[in-house]
Amino acid sequence: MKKIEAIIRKSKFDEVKDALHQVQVNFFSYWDVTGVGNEKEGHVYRGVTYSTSDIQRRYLSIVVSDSFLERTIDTILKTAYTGNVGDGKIFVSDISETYRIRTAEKGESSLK
Amino acid sequence: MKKIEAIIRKSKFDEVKDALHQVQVNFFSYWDVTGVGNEKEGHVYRGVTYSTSDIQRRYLSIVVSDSFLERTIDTILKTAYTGNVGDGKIFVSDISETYRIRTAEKGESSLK
Amino acid sequence: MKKIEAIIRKSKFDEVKDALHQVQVNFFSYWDVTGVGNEKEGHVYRGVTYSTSDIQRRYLSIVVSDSFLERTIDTILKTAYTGNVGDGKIFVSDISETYRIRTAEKGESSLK
Amino acid sequence: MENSLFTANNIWMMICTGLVFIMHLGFSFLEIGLTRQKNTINILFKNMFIICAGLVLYALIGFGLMYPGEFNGVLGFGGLGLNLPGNGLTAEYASGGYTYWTDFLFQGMFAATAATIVSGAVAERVKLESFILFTIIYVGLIYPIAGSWQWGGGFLSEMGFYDFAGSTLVHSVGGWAALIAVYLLGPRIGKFSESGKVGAIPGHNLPLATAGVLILWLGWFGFNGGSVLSADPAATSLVLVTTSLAAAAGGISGFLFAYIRYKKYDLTMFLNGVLGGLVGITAGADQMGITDSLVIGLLAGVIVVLGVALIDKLKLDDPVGAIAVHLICGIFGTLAVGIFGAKAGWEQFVHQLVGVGLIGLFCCVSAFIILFALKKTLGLRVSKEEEVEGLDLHEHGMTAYPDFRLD
Amino acid sequence: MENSLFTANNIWMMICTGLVFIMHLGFSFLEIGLTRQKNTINILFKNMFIICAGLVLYALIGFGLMYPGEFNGVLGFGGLGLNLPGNGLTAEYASGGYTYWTDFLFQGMFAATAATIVSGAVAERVKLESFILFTIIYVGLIYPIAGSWQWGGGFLSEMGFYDFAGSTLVHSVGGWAALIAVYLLGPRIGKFSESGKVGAIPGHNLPLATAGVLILWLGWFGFNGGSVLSADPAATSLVLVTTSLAAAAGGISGFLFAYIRYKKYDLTMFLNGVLGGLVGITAGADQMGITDSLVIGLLAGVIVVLGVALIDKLKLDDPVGAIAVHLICGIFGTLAVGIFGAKAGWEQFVHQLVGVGLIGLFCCVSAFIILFALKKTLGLRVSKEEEVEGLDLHEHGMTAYPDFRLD
Amino acid sequence: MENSLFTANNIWMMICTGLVFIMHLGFSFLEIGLTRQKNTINILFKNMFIICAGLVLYALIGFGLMYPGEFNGVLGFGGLGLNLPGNGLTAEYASGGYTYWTDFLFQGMFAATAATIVSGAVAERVKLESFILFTIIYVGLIYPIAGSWQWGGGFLSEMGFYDFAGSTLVHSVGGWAALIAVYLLGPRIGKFSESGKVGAIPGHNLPLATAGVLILWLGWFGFNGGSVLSADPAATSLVLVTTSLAAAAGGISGFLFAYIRYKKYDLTMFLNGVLGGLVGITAGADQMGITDSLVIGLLAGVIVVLGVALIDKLKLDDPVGAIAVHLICGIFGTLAVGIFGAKAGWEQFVHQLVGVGLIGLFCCVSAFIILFALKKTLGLRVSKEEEVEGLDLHEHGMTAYPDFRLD
Ligand SMILES: Nc1ncnc2c1ncn2[C@@H]1O[C@H](COP(=O)(O)OP(=O)(O)O)[C@@H](O)[C@H]1O
Ligand SMILES: Nc1ncnc2c1ncn2[C@@H]1O[C@H](COP(=O)(O)OP(=O)(O)O)[C@@H](O)[C@H]1O
Ligand SMILES: Nc1ncnc2c1ncn2[C@@H]1O[C@H](COP(=O)(O)OP(=O)(O)O)[C@@H](O)[C@H]1O
Repeated sequence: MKKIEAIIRKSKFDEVKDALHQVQVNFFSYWDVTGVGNEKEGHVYRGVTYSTSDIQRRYLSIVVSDSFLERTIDTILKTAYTGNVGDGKIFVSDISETYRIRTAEKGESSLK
Repeated sequence: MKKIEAIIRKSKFDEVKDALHQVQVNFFSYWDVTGVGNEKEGHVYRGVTYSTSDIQRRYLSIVVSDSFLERTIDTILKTAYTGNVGDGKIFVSDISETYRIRTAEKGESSLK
Repeated sequence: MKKIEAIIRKSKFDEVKDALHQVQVNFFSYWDVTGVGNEKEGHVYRGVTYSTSDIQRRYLSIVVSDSFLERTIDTILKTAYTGNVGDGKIFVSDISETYRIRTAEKGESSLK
Repeated sequence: MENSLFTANNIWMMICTGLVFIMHLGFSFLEIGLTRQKNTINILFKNMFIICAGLVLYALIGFGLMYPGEFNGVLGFGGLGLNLPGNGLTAEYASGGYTYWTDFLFQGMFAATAATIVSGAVAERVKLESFILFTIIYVGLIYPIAGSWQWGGGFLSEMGFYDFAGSTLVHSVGGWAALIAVYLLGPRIGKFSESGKVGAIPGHNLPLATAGVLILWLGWFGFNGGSVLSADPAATSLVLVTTSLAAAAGGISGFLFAYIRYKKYDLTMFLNGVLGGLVGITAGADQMGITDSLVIGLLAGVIVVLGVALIDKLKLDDPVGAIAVHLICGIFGTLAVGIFGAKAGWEQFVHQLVGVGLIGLFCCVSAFIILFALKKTLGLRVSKEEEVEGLDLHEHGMTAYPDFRLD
Repeated sequence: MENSLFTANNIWMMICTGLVFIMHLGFSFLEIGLTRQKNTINILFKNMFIICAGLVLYALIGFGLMYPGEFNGVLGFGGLGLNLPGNGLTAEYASGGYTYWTDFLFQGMFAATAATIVSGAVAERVKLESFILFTIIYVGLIYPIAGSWQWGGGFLSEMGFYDFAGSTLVHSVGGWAALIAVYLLGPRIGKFSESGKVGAIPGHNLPLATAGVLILWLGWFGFNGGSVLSADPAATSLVLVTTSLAAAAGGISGFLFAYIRYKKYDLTMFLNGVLGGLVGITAGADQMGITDSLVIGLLAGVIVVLGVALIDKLKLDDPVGAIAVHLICGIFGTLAVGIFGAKAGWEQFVHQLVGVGLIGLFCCVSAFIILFALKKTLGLRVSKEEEVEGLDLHEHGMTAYPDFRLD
Repeated sequence: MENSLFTANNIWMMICTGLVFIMHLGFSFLEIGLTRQKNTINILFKNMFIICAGLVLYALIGFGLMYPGEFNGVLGFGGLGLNLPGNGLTAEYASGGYTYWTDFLFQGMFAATAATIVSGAVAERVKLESFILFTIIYVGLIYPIAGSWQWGGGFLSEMGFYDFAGSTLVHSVGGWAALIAVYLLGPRIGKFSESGKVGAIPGHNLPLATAGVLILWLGWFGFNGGSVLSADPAATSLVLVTTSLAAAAGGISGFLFAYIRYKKYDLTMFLNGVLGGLVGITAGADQMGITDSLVIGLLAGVIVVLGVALIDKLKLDDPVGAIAVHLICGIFGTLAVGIFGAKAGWEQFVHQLVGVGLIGLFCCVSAFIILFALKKTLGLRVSKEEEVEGLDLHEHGMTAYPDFRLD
């Protein structure tokens, strides 16, 4: 099983979520993070203009069985894309075990 | 060393935390996330009733030495349980190295 | 590639961030979490004094190529340090693949 | 008239002026509370603009347009700026009710309200510059002209139309423009799904929305209480009672009716019910008895719930419910003067109907012309990208709670 | 009386009515600020309900119960609804202080306050329907009957009991019910650990709580200032001064005393101190001199800090400190009339004691009967699951800040 | 004078007192809104302290210092505490404008304002105890002495200086101390980078900051309207109009000028512009015509934007813009009395200049002495660690939104 962590634009979230549902990826968790990267955002506050690379992003954590890996990544790559600096990243890592608390099921079946 | 990520009901958090303390798991971090899953929650807003599967969850990230793995998982499985859809998940993955910043200790001793 | 997760004092964040920039670690994501650990914080509320080990921390998630690992950890160990209980932890784990959404690049090049 | 009575009257009118002023805080809270966080700065900016520009415009031209003195009943102009009449500071000016300055300021505070109503309805997608231009024209010209027909002594008042404090002249004037604007703008992304399902786009701060409603209720003491145009104890105190009872009844029937329909205690419908009751009583606040006010409030509470559902069904997207509250309840309240209370009667009802219709026609046509012209030139709506990312960052380079952190 | 003085008096009373009204915003802010976010909608809903239902009930029966005219001194009824007396709109009605309508509305705003006090104490665990029923009975019947004993000209006023603006008749009436309710409800989960340790359950918005206290202080200008029942310059201005100085002194002694005890500058105790001072001065606001007010405030600030600790020690869980503020300081303020100021004296003190005791007995017994009956039928308390997950989602299907995001 | 006029006047003055009181809520909202969340409790605590201690101190010594009766024009003392004169409650006391009690309370509410201004400027780094001591001395002694020179009938008023409601006597008195304090304290960590670049430290709650400005605007109705010292219809209503138009014009020019400079619609500059307009009109609110007020407002809006930039350039760190708003616009407003309106003229201008200079000298010197002494003893500034972690946790053991959660 794999964990896919995707850091995307907040404004792309709804699209990504809908697209994931299309490919039967119906389970994940997300939260908002601040991303530091290449993109800069212009601000003004009480007469000081400044630009910051600390930009709001949404962080998706999706644990999938190996067979779902590719479609999940493809879907995110496609729908989170704008082509502008700041589209975000996807990180993949291994998960050694998973449990569903409700049933105490282990392994792939706990992800369905 | 292992990282245990548990996504649980917010309402179960206090119980889980107390139970973890019982089994000497005294160190972890947590934050709130939105979970997308099987459970649905009914809402109403300005005359529109809707149900959403975006539900508030609490995300626990616990890094333990291997010998603590089992009891931690057992404890969570037991105390986060209600039996209803939406009890959450536990994910286990490997941690290759850990440091305690205060002492620059490495490895298992940094987790005590 | 490695994922470095650092849980540090909020008050140390600006220093850590600046120092990371010094060593060319310009990309990461962060968010605020509650940490449970050794440190205790004194509070008072409506006449009840209490101390809690639930303390606000900042969580940094930094994915780097292996060659950056050491300097990133060293920098954090140095700048997040105060010597008092509660300085936080660093966890290192493996990342099997990374993508840059904007370019669909894979692997190390997606981290630059 | 004795100086002391003149002084007392003028005090009351100044207090009412202050109360109507603070309604702008109420509207601001209500609007930001019911909308998403990413557009909060934009809404606050619009509201600050409305109150500031509204007052200045009313001083420059609005007051002269609305109270032109002797005129043909349709369009007159008393002159640019504020021209203190010889007796403007004496009891002669307005039967001892207030001075010329008080008169201007009280009316000026009203003027801005009409634009505020629109502001809520177009929130989260309107282009700031276009809204600013619309506000200038609508508050500077349309509102005072409509007002002159009745309160300026124009043809509607000649005819026998009655609108005590502005169910039609303020609330519907704003409400019609809101309707046109919402129609021309189209719904926010996500409000109606492709399959036609109505979505909910919850706001970000219901405590502030609730505070807004309580502040508006207080403000209505001045809005209606000041419309007595003196501190006459019998009239003012009656008006405060009818206003409060209608608000209370509206809230109760609003939440109960929503409970029956949706099986939940919906706070937002409670709030809308209160506002519906307030708008509904406004046209006849001085003509109603206790039972009348309660009935008007109860009906308004139900109407507002149905109205919100209707607007949704028409695929119009009104984030704060301005059309249901201000337009629909405004019409209901105006007609209610012909149905309940001291003026009830068939003839009065017809007058009310004519007034509602003519004002509606004038407002719709002029709002359409202004907004359509803006749509074809500057554009009315922000880009899709800006809408999704939020107007705050794009237009203002600022977010509403930049340093907010969780503990 | 001249019309101009009548008008001025009535203006003052209408303003005071508005100020008492806005206290409901103050209470709402205070209550939600000191409680957890997951119950915010529920508290706002209850507060909106209280003010709306309170006014309607007071119009239907409360006013008639509280001011029955000639009666036996214990229970009378002036009739259903509002019945404008012949002279109700003239200076004759109330020695020129106000009209009948103003009278009703001012008193109606007071009525709702008693229930609001309870609302804070039972927050975060009370069942909405049960609270609604309790409110209806308590505000509709109990409060006006208790009020009639003193302000309606009943036996307490005959005896010589003195309660200027309601330390007992409003604050304690609410406070006693809060005490009974808190006792019957039991503490929130987590407030007292099994080992008996007192836990802290911090609220979610202290800025709004602070705003609430400042708004309440302003509202008290109307609460106490209006209780003069005319705009008499000497009396009203004295009352505003004693009220403000007691509030100020209460805040200072509250925070200092808390600092001594807890070694921290506790904002919540500062706020409670201010409220304690306000409640404490209320019974004798027109009878006190400058020094008296300062002393009453200073004592109230200390009392409130001790009171909060005492309630905790008794294992009673009062999330916002309503019992310490309204009941304990209300009793203290009422007794203070016999100790400080113009009426000080042993005899007066005894009268005060009797008044406090009888009202307390009546309120406790009736609150107990109502609440116990509700407990045995509908149930008073939400399920454990609902309490843990929050009342907002369960009863209202809505959260307080649905779209709140971090920047 | 007839009793009815006396009553009406006194009502107006009491209302104005309430309005000035609620300015403290406005200031609190503004200050916390524009500062970081981690210092919110601290700022609220300071504000609560200021209003409470301000009132008590003013009762104990301030009122006697500020209005000593006959005195040498520089320093007098009317006696400790409040000593009701024989005619204090009659129309004789103040030409029928108000009673002695109203007088005290109205002036007392003003007194606290000066310290509040400082509070904003020193926010996020000042040591609580030091600030408390500073407040006690500055509000207890310096403010009333400066006030006595003009409003107490001292040498400035003899000379012909004019300051209607306190552009200098309140706002600059606060502003000068803010300047000295900011200078002695040094900037917050992060405000100016080592390379000298000016950083932005955004606040945490702009909706509350905006609400604060609207509440302050409302409060200014009392601040300026009450400075007429009676309810004279002509004067009070003019003052409300000039005040509102200057505020509106200030907001508009503020945001437009900021837009030209920074290419963004900066809400914070809109807010500062409104406040600049309000402070600017305050010295001559009763002397200006419509055009004068608009011009003063427009200029103040520009001045405030330039002022904020100037303070930044001087490497002074004023988190809420208090110096630009209260000091710079206060000076401008005072001088404007010699340039615009009924009193315009070279001689008046010189008087204004002298008044500004002397008050400035006195305030700077005394603020410097107090603050420097505090710096050398208790210390003015919190430790670096405390500043970084936030004053709330360290001084108060409490955070502002402890239970805030995201949905
Ligand atoms: N190495 C990394 N570790 C963690 N998060 C990262 C990393 N690199 C980028 N991010 C996240 O991705 C976001 C987008 O990256 P950015 O460099 O701005 O754009 P792009 O990927 O298009 O070059 C950043 O704001 C940050 O949240
Ligand atoms: N594959 C996944 N990756 C990440 N989080 C998940 C995943 N599956 C479930 N979750 C989290 O677990 C929560 C509970 O899951 P849900 O499907 O509602 O209930 P159950 O586990 O009882 O079937 C979800 O809201 C989500 O936060
Ligand atoms: N095993 C762990 N898993 C996850 N987070 C941890 C773990 N141990 C510590 N932390 C985080 O590190 C923070 C600091 O740890 P603490 O024990 O207080 O201090 P120290 O590391 O100096 O002994 C904690 O608040 C918590 O957020």
